[in-house]
Amino acid sequence: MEIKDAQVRHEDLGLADDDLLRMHYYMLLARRVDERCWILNRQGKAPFVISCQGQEAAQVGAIYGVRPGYDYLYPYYRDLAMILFLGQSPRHQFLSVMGKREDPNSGGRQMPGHFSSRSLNIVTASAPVGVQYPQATGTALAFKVRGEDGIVLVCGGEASTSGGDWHEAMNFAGIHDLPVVFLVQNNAYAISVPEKAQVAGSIAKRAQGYGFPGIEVDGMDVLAVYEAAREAFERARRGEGPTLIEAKTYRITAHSSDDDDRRYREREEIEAWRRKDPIARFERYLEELGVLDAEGKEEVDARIKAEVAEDSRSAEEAPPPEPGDVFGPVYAGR
Amino acid sequence: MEIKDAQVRHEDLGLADDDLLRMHYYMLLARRVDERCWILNRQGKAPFVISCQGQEAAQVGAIYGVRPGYDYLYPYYRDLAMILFLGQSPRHQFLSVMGKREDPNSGGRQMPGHFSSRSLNIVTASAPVGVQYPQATGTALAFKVRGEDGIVLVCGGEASTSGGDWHEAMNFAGIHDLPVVFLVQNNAYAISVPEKAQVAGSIAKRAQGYGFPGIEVDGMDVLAVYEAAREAFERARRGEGPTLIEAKTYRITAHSSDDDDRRYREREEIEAWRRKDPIARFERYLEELGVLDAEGKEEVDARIKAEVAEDSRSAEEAPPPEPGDVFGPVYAGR
Amino acid sequence: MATKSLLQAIGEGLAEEMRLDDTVMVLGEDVGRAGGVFRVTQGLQDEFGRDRVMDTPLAESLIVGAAIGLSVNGMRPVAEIQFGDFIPPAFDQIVNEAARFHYRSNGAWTCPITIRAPYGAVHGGALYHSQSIEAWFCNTPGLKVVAPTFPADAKGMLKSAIRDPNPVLFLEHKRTYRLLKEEVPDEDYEVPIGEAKVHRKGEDITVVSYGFMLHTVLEVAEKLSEKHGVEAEVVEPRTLYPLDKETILRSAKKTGKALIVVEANLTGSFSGEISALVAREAFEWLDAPVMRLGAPDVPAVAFARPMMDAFVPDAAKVEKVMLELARY
Amino acid sequence: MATKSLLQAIGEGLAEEMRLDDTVMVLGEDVGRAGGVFRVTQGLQDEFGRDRVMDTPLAESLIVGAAIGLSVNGMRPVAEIQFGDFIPPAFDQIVNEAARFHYRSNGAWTCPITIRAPYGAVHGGALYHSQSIEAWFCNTPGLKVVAPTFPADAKGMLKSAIRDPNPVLFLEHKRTYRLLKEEVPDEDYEVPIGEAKVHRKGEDITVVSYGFMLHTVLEVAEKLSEKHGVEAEVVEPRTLYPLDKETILRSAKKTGKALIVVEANLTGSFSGEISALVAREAFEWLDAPVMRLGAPDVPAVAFARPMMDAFVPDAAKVEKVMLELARY
Ligand SMILES: Cc1ncc(C[n+]2csc(CCOP(=O)(O)OP(=O)(O)O)c2C)c(N)n1
Ligand SMILES: Cc1ncc(C[n+]2csc(CCOP(=O)(O)OP(=O)(O)O)c2C)c(N)n1
Ligand SMILES: [Mg+2]
Ligand SMILES: [Mg+2]
Repeated sequence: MEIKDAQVRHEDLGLADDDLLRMHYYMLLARRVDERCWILNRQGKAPFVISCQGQEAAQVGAIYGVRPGYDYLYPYYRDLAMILFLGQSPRHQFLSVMGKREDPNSGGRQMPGHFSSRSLNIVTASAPVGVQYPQATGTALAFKVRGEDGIVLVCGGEASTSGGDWHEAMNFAGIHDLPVVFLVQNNAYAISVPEKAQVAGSIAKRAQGYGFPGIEVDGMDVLAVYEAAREAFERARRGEGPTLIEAKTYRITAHSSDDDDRRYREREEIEAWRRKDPIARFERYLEELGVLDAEGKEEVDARIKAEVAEDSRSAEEAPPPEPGDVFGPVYAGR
Repeated sequence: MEIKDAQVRHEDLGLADDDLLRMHYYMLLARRVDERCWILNRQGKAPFVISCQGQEAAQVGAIYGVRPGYDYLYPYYRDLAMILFLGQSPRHQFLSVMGKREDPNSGGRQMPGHFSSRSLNIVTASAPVGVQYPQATGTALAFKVRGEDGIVLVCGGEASTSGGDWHEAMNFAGIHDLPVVFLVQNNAYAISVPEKAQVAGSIAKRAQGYGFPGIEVDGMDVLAVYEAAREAFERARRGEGPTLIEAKTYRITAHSSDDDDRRYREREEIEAWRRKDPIARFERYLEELGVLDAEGKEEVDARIKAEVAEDSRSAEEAPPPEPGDVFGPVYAGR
Repeated sequence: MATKSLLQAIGEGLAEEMRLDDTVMVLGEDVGRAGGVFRVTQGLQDEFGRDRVMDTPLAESLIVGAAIGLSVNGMRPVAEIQFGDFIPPAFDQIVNEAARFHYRSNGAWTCPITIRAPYGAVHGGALYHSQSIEAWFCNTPGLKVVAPTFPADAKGMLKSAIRDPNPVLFLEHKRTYRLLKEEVPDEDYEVPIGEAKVHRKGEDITVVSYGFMLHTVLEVAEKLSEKHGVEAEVVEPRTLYPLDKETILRSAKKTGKALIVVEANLTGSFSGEISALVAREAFEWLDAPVMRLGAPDVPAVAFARPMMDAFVPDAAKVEKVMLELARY
Repeated sequence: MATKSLLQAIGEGLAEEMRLDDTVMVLGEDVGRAGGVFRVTQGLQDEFGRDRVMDTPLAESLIVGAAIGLSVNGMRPVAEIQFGDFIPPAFDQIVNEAARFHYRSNGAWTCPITIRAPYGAVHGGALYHSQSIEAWFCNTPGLKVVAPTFPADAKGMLKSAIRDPNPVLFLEHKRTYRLLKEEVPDEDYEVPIGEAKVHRKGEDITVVSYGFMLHTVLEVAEKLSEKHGVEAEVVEPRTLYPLDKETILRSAKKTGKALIVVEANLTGSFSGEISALVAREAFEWLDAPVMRLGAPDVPAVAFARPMMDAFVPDAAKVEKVMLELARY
């Protein structure tokens, strides 16, 4: 990211300094919440953690153009930064990783990372990879049928494109010019399986075959992702149909707290990617721009850390579900 | 098909006059067998017919480069011309449409068009559209793992690309450079659903996204299909991986004997396509080439018709299955 | 009140719900201009347009998945699976997704979709246009599975299904589509999900059945009454899941003898659940073992007529077992 | 003879079969360098190479479909589905394809594939890493479904499955992977598919169970013997489909009392079939109703521990029902 270019880009994109700071805030918040989850895991308080680390730029860049509670998000399990941006609090996340009764996603039923919020239009997510794509096209179709300008953002990792659901959804979205944006966060691994054993050709290039644009973007560059996503949303709102965005990024942590990634990847590779950390990179940029200096950075980080510590503490104190909670609600009443 | 060009092509392709006559024979044989099936249907002897009419050039052009009993074919229900070429007789087809015990595909268990022959490497086909594609990649993988030069040809209509199985197979074939050729016979309809409501973008173009060639070819031109398929087979045998061929063709009959296509398409459209009939077109070409004159045409047609009549008669006399046949064979013995 | 076939009753149910509620829409393969391969949706696209009666690509996971997504965003979709045999690609979207939306979100999200699927053996349908698919879906809390047999029930239950905030799998036996006509109310009405129906009162044996087999059972019941004085009580669950246990148990306790007749491959079919229920809850009342009759454990119905006829239990087989039970 | 865990026994079974037969190969997600998420396939890729131990894309229909295609062309693939909960996308390839190859081709084609799938509740697994999936597959003639619980059985049955010319779904309860070790023979041996095993002789009641629940049942059986002098005969089907009816019936007739304990959601689970079998065939011998115990009819196990513990029947619940049956 050359400052000169970036500055022009950032102005071109119509982003004010405040926008940049907001983007930075959510990226950093997500990182700190995520880190805290691993601590809770090591402390034996959170049985399972799955991370967003490394993907914060892709997530914040994309979600920034979404209208909370109007547009719909079909997130995947790493989309913590998006969820925080839309309005869930760190406390919500901690309630979820510790399986508390107040967990807003599922009341302690689902694993962490299976986000849900009816009021924020975050559609309840599950574990089977890829199922969200056909659903997202249906939600987009509803907007189209009613002539509304809502859009749908649907996310997954690169391996979520390997299953049939992704393809069926891409085809359907293309046929009906649906207002849906497919964001594939290609973080180079599916648990242990590297991209080359997962994806033939190129994900981004596949969009052409369905008759709509596919864009490969540097997923470590929040402004680049913002730009691609904003264009895609505008296109969708104009009724011109779907866009596929492949954000090239990297999974910095192991797949999850159950995974030992030393079995399948080199430490050097991770270190090399750590040097491209999207948050540090954006901070350098903000610093050079003069929008956020070292002091400001510390200030915001301190504020975030305090918020995170407080939310974690308060979530820890929250009660677990009752055994009887298991019995419902299985069916909705009429 | 300009004669000059065609002649050059035909020689370039290394096809002798005999090859051309053989191609013509199988196209016409398939047509006549198919027509006979409809008569049996009208006579109440065949409860169900599904046709190859209009697609004979695509089928014969493609299968001509396959080594029977060595390479594998995963056919779809319209691939009668391929099946006849590989070695099933018209009688076999009639046994199948009349649900006779000797039906070589299934012993009267399956609907007609669900081809199978262990000795000819025609893998038992079923009705769920698209399931053949992942299977075909597995069969191709076995060749690759053993270092053999066998190839797999797998077929379907354009709607068979809409389901997830097609995509999963394309991706897997691309990742491992499998010796498999995907032949999509795009005949413009899936029962009543026209191509534009079925396929976004272009089927042929999708192959690029998986990193291997995709070719759109005139499916009414047997030599064009032959050329594309032969190249694809050679590529596969050289270990260079898969090819997708989209043969543009047209379904001349209704979807099946259960379908009334007046509900959803214009008679004029069919008439326009009938004028592009692949057999008549190839015959004009052969005539202009001097390979097959009017007399020769009549002779071969008469021979085919006699064969068809005889096989139909003999199949009619064949016994139906016994009720007890229903009970097995459910499991193979060790 | 006019008489209608099952097929007509379902088609009318759809049309009426679409007239009453703008959010109701139909999607599936060939449901548009062609009006469906069985003509259930005939005329709907003309009346409601292409947006509300939509031909989808040949992709069952997409059909159900899109229906889920539509329901999430204010619509009440009715998805058609052309043949029950082709529902497996949608299995994940049905059992892992639609059925779980409510529970997994702790009640925040609902998934009001209806999935229509014709099932069952027909002549010429062969292995892949004939299967009884209900057992695949009757171990899935969160999903409702209904299988009405008669026209008036089907229309009323379709309305209930569409208005239900939960996903409902609506099974239609193909061989019953045009089998008979009966009076179907003209006014708007619902037949509730979860209630069985006693078709015929009797003191001697209880027979539980649905779909095409129910017709055979009812026919045989009349014959047994005339020929042998055996009075069979015939119970149709109408909803398979969740099951109306009370009605079945009340009858089984009364007669002390129960038989379940299904068209599915017997082993592992839903008949086992019904049998287990009766054997457990009505044990003290039973004068005979709970019996079952179904198709043999072979993949499915064959194309050739002699094999098909040997597969589906016919009146003779049903009569034999009913008599065996009555005489036990 | 060394003692081994279920996980080790299965891993060794795979390695031995691959050594014995060049056509045996393993494919699935993360089975290669990572050795599987449960480490069952650890070391296999090092020994047999990438061609025979292949990481597939995340595509279950492809995994099973490719396995079918491999088997058609001379190979004996063992496909791993990472979690049973993710088998639905492969449902079509399993029930409509693999299971039908032999019958639909009138015996011309066989489909010798093995599909391994870990299933069952574990702490922290939550709704989608916990399901009991067997009911989905036990109404499918042409398929075999096995669910061994103990290490030596598992290894011997895996060998049988791989050598079987039919498709075999091989279920492994995750919670039993490392639960205990037992002696596992060093020499090549098979445990036949289709044979149940009597784990404990007893005269008072018969309990049929498998998977993690079997361990609970065996534990409770000992306790009942000591505390109450109740002797339970415990039968493990090992193969669910086709079921070894004789062994189950022999025991039920002997004790006159039968209970089936499963971890699946009770209604519509395979326990219904076993119950129906006993209620029908052992009726004259029964002194009590055939009882069943399973998980409540709610989607699946929850993440939070209190809910998980309320879901899976625990020793107290099992004991209560076993005693109720014994005292009936
Ligand atoms: C249908 C299905 N199969 C397998 C799994 C197990 N699984 C969970 S995450 C994962 C890898 C996903 O990789 P990717 O889509 O690249 O996302 P990432 O975790 O890298 O962000 C697998 C195999 C699953 N959840 N769903
Ligand atoms: C999975 C599945 N869904 C639906 C069907 C019903 N069906 C049979 S053929 C067909 C249309 C197929 O169209 P296409 O692939 O273009 O082949 P064509 O018949 O045009 O040659 C449909 C919908 C099926 N057989 N399988
Ligand atoms: Mg990834
Ligand atoms: Mg077509």
